[in-house]
Amino acid sequence: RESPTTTSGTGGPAASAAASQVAGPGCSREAIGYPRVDVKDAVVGFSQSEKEANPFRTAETRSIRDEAARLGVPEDRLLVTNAQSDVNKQVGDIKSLLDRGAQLLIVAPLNSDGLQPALEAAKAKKVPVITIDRKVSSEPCGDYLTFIGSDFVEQGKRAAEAMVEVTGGSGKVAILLGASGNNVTTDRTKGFKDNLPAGLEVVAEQTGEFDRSKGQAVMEQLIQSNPDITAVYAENDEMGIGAVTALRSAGRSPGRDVKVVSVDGTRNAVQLLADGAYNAVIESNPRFGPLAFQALQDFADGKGIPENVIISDDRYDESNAAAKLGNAY
Amino acid sequence: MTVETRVRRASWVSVLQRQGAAVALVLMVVVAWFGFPRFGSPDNLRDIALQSAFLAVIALGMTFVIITGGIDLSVGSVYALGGVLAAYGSQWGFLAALLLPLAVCGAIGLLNGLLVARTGMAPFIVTLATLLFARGLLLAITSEGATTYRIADDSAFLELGRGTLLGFGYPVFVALALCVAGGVLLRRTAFGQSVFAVGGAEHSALLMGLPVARTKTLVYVMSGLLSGLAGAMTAAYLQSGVTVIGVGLELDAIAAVVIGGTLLTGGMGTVLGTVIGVALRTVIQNVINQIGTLDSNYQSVVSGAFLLAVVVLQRSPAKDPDRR
Amino acid sequence: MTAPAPARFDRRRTARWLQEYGVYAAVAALLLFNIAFTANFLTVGNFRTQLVQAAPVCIVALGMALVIGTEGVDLSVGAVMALSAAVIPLYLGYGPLPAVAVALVAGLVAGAFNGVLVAYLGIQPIVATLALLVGGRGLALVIADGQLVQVHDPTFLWLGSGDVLGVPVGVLLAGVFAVVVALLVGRTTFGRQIVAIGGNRVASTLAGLPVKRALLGVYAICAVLAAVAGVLATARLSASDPADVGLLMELSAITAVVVGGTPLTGGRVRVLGTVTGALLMQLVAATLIKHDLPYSTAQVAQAAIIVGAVYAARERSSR
Amino acid sequence: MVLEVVDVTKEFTGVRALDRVSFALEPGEVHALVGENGAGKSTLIKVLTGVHRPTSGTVLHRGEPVEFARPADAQRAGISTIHQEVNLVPLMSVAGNLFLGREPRRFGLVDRRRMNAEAAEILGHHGIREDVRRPLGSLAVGAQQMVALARAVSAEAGVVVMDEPTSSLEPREVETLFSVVERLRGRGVAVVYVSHRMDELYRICDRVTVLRDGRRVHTGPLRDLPRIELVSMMLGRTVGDLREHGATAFGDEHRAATEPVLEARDLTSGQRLRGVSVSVRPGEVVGLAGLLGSGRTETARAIVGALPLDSGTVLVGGVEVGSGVPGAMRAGIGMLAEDRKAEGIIPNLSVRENIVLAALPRLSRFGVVSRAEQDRIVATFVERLRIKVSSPEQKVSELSGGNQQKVLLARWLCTQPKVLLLDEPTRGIDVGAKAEVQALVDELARDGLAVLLISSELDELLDGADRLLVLKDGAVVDELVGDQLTQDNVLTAIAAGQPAAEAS
Ligand SMILES: Nc1ncnc2c1ncn2[C@@H]1O[C@H](COP(=O)(O)OP(=O)(O)OP(=O)(O)O)[C@@H](O)[C@H]1O
Ligand SMILES: Nc1ncnc2c1ncn2[C@@H]1O[C@H](COP(=O)(O)OP(=O)(O)OP(=O)(O)O)[C@@H](O)[C@H]1O
Ligand SMILES: [Mg+2]
Ligand SMILES: [Mg+2]
Repeated sequence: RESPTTTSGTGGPAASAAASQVAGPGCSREAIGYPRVDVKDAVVGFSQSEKEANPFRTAETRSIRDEAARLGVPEDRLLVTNAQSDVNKQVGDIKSLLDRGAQLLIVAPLNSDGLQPALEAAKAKKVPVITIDRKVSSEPCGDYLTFIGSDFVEQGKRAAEAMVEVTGGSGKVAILLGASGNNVTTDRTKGFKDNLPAGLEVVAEQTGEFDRSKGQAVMEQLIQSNPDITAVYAENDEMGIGAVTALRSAGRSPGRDVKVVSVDGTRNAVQLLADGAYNAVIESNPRFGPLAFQALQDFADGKGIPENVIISDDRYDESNAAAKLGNAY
Repeated sequence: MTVETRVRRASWVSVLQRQGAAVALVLMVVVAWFGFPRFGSPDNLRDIALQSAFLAVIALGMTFVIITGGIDLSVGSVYALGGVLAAYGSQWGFLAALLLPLAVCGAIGLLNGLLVARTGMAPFIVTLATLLFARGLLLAITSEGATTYRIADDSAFLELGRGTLLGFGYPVFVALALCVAGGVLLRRTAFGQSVFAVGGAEHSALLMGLPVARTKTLVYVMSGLLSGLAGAMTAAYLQSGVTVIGVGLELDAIAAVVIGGTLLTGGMGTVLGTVIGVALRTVIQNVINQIGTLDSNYQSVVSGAFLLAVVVLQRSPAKDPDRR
Repeated sequence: MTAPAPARFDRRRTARWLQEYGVYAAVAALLLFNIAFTANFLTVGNFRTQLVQAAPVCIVALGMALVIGTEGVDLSVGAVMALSAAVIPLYLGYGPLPAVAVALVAGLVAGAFNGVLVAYLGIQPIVATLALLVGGRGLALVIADGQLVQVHDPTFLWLGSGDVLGVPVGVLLAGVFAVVVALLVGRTTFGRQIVAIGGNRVASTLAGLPVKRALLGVYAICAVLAAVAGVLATARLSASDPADVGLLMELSAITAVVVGGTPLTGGRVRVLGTVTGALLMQLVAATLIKHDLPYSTAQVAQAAIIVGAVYAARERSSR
Repeated sequence: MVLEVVDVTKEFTGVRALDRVSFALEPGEVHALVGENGAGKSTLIKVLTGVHRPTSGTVLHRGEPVEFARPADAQRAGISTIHQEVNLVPLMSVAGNLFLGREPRRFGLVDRRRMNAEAAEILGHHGIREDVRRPLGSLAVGAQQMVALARAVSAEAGVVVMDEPTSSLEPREVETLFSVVERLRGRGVAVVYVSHRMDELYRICDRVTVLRDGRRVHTGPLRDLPRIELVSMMLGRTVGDLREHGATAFGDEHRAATEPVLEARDLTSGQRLRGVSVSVRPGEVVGLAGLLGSGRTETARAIVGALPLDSGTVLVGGVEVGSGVPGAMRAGIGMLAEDRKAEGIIPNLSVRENIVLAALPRLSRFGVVSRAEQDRIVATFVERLRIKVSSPEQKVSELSGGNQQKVLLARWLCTQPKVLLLDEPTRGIDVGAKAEVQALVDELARDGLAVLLISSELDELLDGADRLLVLKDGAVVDELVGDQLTQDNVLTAIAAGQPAAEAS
């Protein structure tokens, strides 16, 4: 009965997809017997997963801080930790947030699995936990309150659709994968490949580890060995930008002879899109602050909270890039 | 060269040098205790102990390896692999969950040991290769990291990571027991003596008829086993075989061992020092969290500065070959 | 002489030959394999790509080889690359030359820091440089405010994408540095002193060699070379990315050096071997990508190749 | 025969160190193994003890052919060895070294208390009264050698092999060693004894085997063999050639200048040097005598700037020398270090590079070294010191101990020093080479070099030095000149033992 489950399997966002936006009555405070804690008077803990060294994480943390400030949570009552990409440290971080008196928790999990002990510690103290950006494979409305974030499989699917639009449905695609062992990588790959029409053939799948220079290096290799590549799907913007640089130095013109589609919505990528060197960017929205605090307040007010709150992701393409540049993070 | 200069230093300086890590640990704890009200809370202390336990088990193996003059860079990958294998094995019950990782990780340790001891290749490079190898193996059995094996809620194996005694998690006791056993092994057995001898003067040890190759092989096997065990306990604690853990862990382990006063060139070191080194690292991390407002980028700067401060503080004249 | 002697002698000769020329043979074998089995391998563009990608590792590995020759190791090279990348955008406003100069000075300072720790405070190299590995990248991120910064200065970008007589700038620089380092090691007092210090530090001290100064110099050179690699990587990426530039570079560089036949125990520096080692690792990576092998297989293959190459090139003890 | 080798050949790459050597050892005999440096003595011993595997030939143990795959095998067969270089673990305690591999146990665990007590007792028998918990490396070389001896004989062995055991021992310890050898003989243990010191051989050995260039040239009883004949067999020269020389190769007194070139005043460093003053004039050989640990080496190290001083000055030609070894070198001081392996040779470098190492800055323009210049100098010294090498590019670690010593001497001579400090320059050197080195020292002094000579062999000091300083406990206790240079005077001075300054 202890069968392995893939993170993209039943527990993952794939199952819940966009439809779960409003799933039944939801999880309410009375149902699980948690105390009422008003956001404004609470000590709020935020556990960030990795260094704020990329635009997504920077925007994510800023969004939480900004919203807290807007709601009037004093600076010293918002506790922030950073797990520096270490799952064990994140477990410790969350426990230490609880020790320091956090009454509400917002967690950006480093990984879908592995936070179980921390979530249980929160549960024992009746502290509601909202996970953002990445869904954990634990019990919603038990181990944690709700998940707010994007649906990565959906993002992959939308990228595939964008790819069909910009290529006309035929060509040879190279995929720049994210870091191995990361469920974002898995989901964005699955969503993309499952929705690719037969005319678009995947000729290479290599990891660029979500890193611009690795993406560039891999693309340089691929364009040499597969000169007939007509499109690139990068699982984040950074690798996409790296690919653009690689294509340019190989004498190709990205955006025209080789189409580039990626996921994220960073300013640099959207700028390239506006400049015509890029073809589409599927947004992965990092602005969780308002939704997260809203959910916590709703919970305090006794409302039912849905199991998944799917944040709406925008899409940038040639037509709207210039106009929406200000939106990109 | 060793004793010569040491004799000449004022005694408190030499205490500071030899016990640098312990002094730093005490200082840290005292400052944190009074500086941060939550630091001394039982919950926090238990967390610190638990957080230290996993690293302590790995660093214990690393201590033996380093005393023989070697190094084991593969521990981080092997640790992750051990966790995945334990979670995978847990579907066949407790024993499988424990033995599968131990067998595979022990085999990787054996591979390290044989390559180092029998071919004379540098440990740094051998274990660098097995670092890649173990990571590759891990990815291969998890379909490139896409599959995460979870341990069922009712599995007895979970207890190993999550059970508590007097509020402290089982891993703490496992780590303590292993460290005591390791200390005895190192100090009070013939094997331990040959570990020191191999690291202090390998050629002499050979001429004295010690089983040099076997000693070397065994320490790598130990390191592999302990890393695998730490991985298994972590899997039990996290309730799943997380694929992304253990990256860069080898450096943490090495730093802890060295901070604990073990000579990287071999021949000298203690298990107690390693335990102190591990505790110091966890406490520092905990304090950084307590401060709370530190930008995540500053955190590594602070860690680096601490590391530096401790090694400079306890810089033993034995390590300066020019001071004769 | 007894009967089996000739056979034994032959094997010993093969072993010697492998030790001396193993890396070169491995590179040749891999080239042949690719020519036979990899599509579009024999093109100018492809070779160019391989050389361009190998150049930063090669430059760092040259410095690393010197450090390893003194029986040391420098784990901080990746962090130094990040530091050098981080300062570039801050000074690019004054022009590309000052920006590059400041980046190199940053490397020099980092190297001097390592050198003082190792030479004057007697801290073991691996720990001394570990401190900078842990803290240095954080510092770089603090300097850069944690952000990737796009670089637009065309003169600066020329370093990453330009050519001199058809040779990419980075490749040219790597070549020049290789020659300079080879001359340094083989022909200068400083070079011979480095090797002597690595061979027997006590004896070198007693022979009146300026041991501390030489060590300081070696770590400084290594860090400056790492800074050069950081500049090149930044120019090639057209962005300063302190979070990722040079990540795990220390391991790549050490691997290149050791695969190239320089023993980690010091006392010997093989410059051409180091360059070839860097090329070998580059070719391995390229081959694995070009054949679209999954990451797991790629890692295992790399592990096997490292072990194989070092096994062939190891020093045998005669008994 | 307890141990026998038949027709053993051992080749290293390019060198045939042993060429069909046969050698047999009877129970209860002390068998001398002699030969020039590089004759193959150590190699033969290493074949006997499982360190090297012979290229061809067989080793027989109690009549049975054996193959020792590693030293442990030989030890298990009851062969224990004291190797030429001290082979113990410096960072480990003295007691730990003594019992390494056969620690006393209690409940399966090492019984430290018993181990320390027994170690103290055993070492006491050998005249070592140091704290056995100290790291071995903190003992003087001689004491370490005694620990190695104690270790070798405290094992239940049928054969004890000693490769130059006395080279770093003082007379009293040599006596201890001899009594140990006597006891072994009494117990029927066979002893292989390698030494370059003829007196010792004739005192304790029963039979002798002479090796020359890797071949056995003679085996037979020692007592009736005239000394000069033995030497002639070793060197391969006729007896007539050798007659002219005395015990050492030093000539008469030197004519020294009046003004000292080296003046060291009041050198003080902790308890080890307590106000030592030394001066040496150009053309003079000043000897330093004293027991082991009396501070002779420290004096030399202090002069050359390798020992941190609490106080004291060193002047060369009236000018204070710069700091550290480079400073002393610039002033024209060179020191031949005592421990060849640890402090002298750079093992991975060639003979050429080892010779020119210290002189490199002088041989280079703008930091670039001139190869032709190097080759010229190296050729000169290889010839002048008769260094036995297959080529200047041979690795120095492949040379025999004596030849390594000559390489180091060459290293200092090519810096053209004004003052040369020689710490045990003839330790471990064969009779032939020893005479050469001694003659060389003589010649150098004649050419106007100031030489400070440290030696544990009293004969060497008495013959070689023009003036002798006797050290005890880090202080000068007496100064002997001219007719005063006799063995009795030195021993009396050591026995009396008041520092000169206080005595007067
Ligand atoms: N490991 C080695 N590799 C190459 N040559 C070696 C090696 N060991 C010894 N030799 C050579 O073998 C020969 C014999 O050396 P060995 O050490 O046996 O001389 P020895 O008689 O002990 O001299 P000494 O009196 O100086 O100790 C020498 O020419 C030496 O250069
Ligand atoms: N590493 C050391 N630590 C502490 N004391 C030492 C050390 N080495 C030597 N000593 C002490 O210093 C003194 C002099 O040392 P040393 O034995 O080198 O003198 P020496 O007269 O040159 O003897 P020799 O050259 O015959 O070995 C002795 O009292 C000795 O015990
Ligand atoms: Mg010998
Ligand atoms: Mg001495």
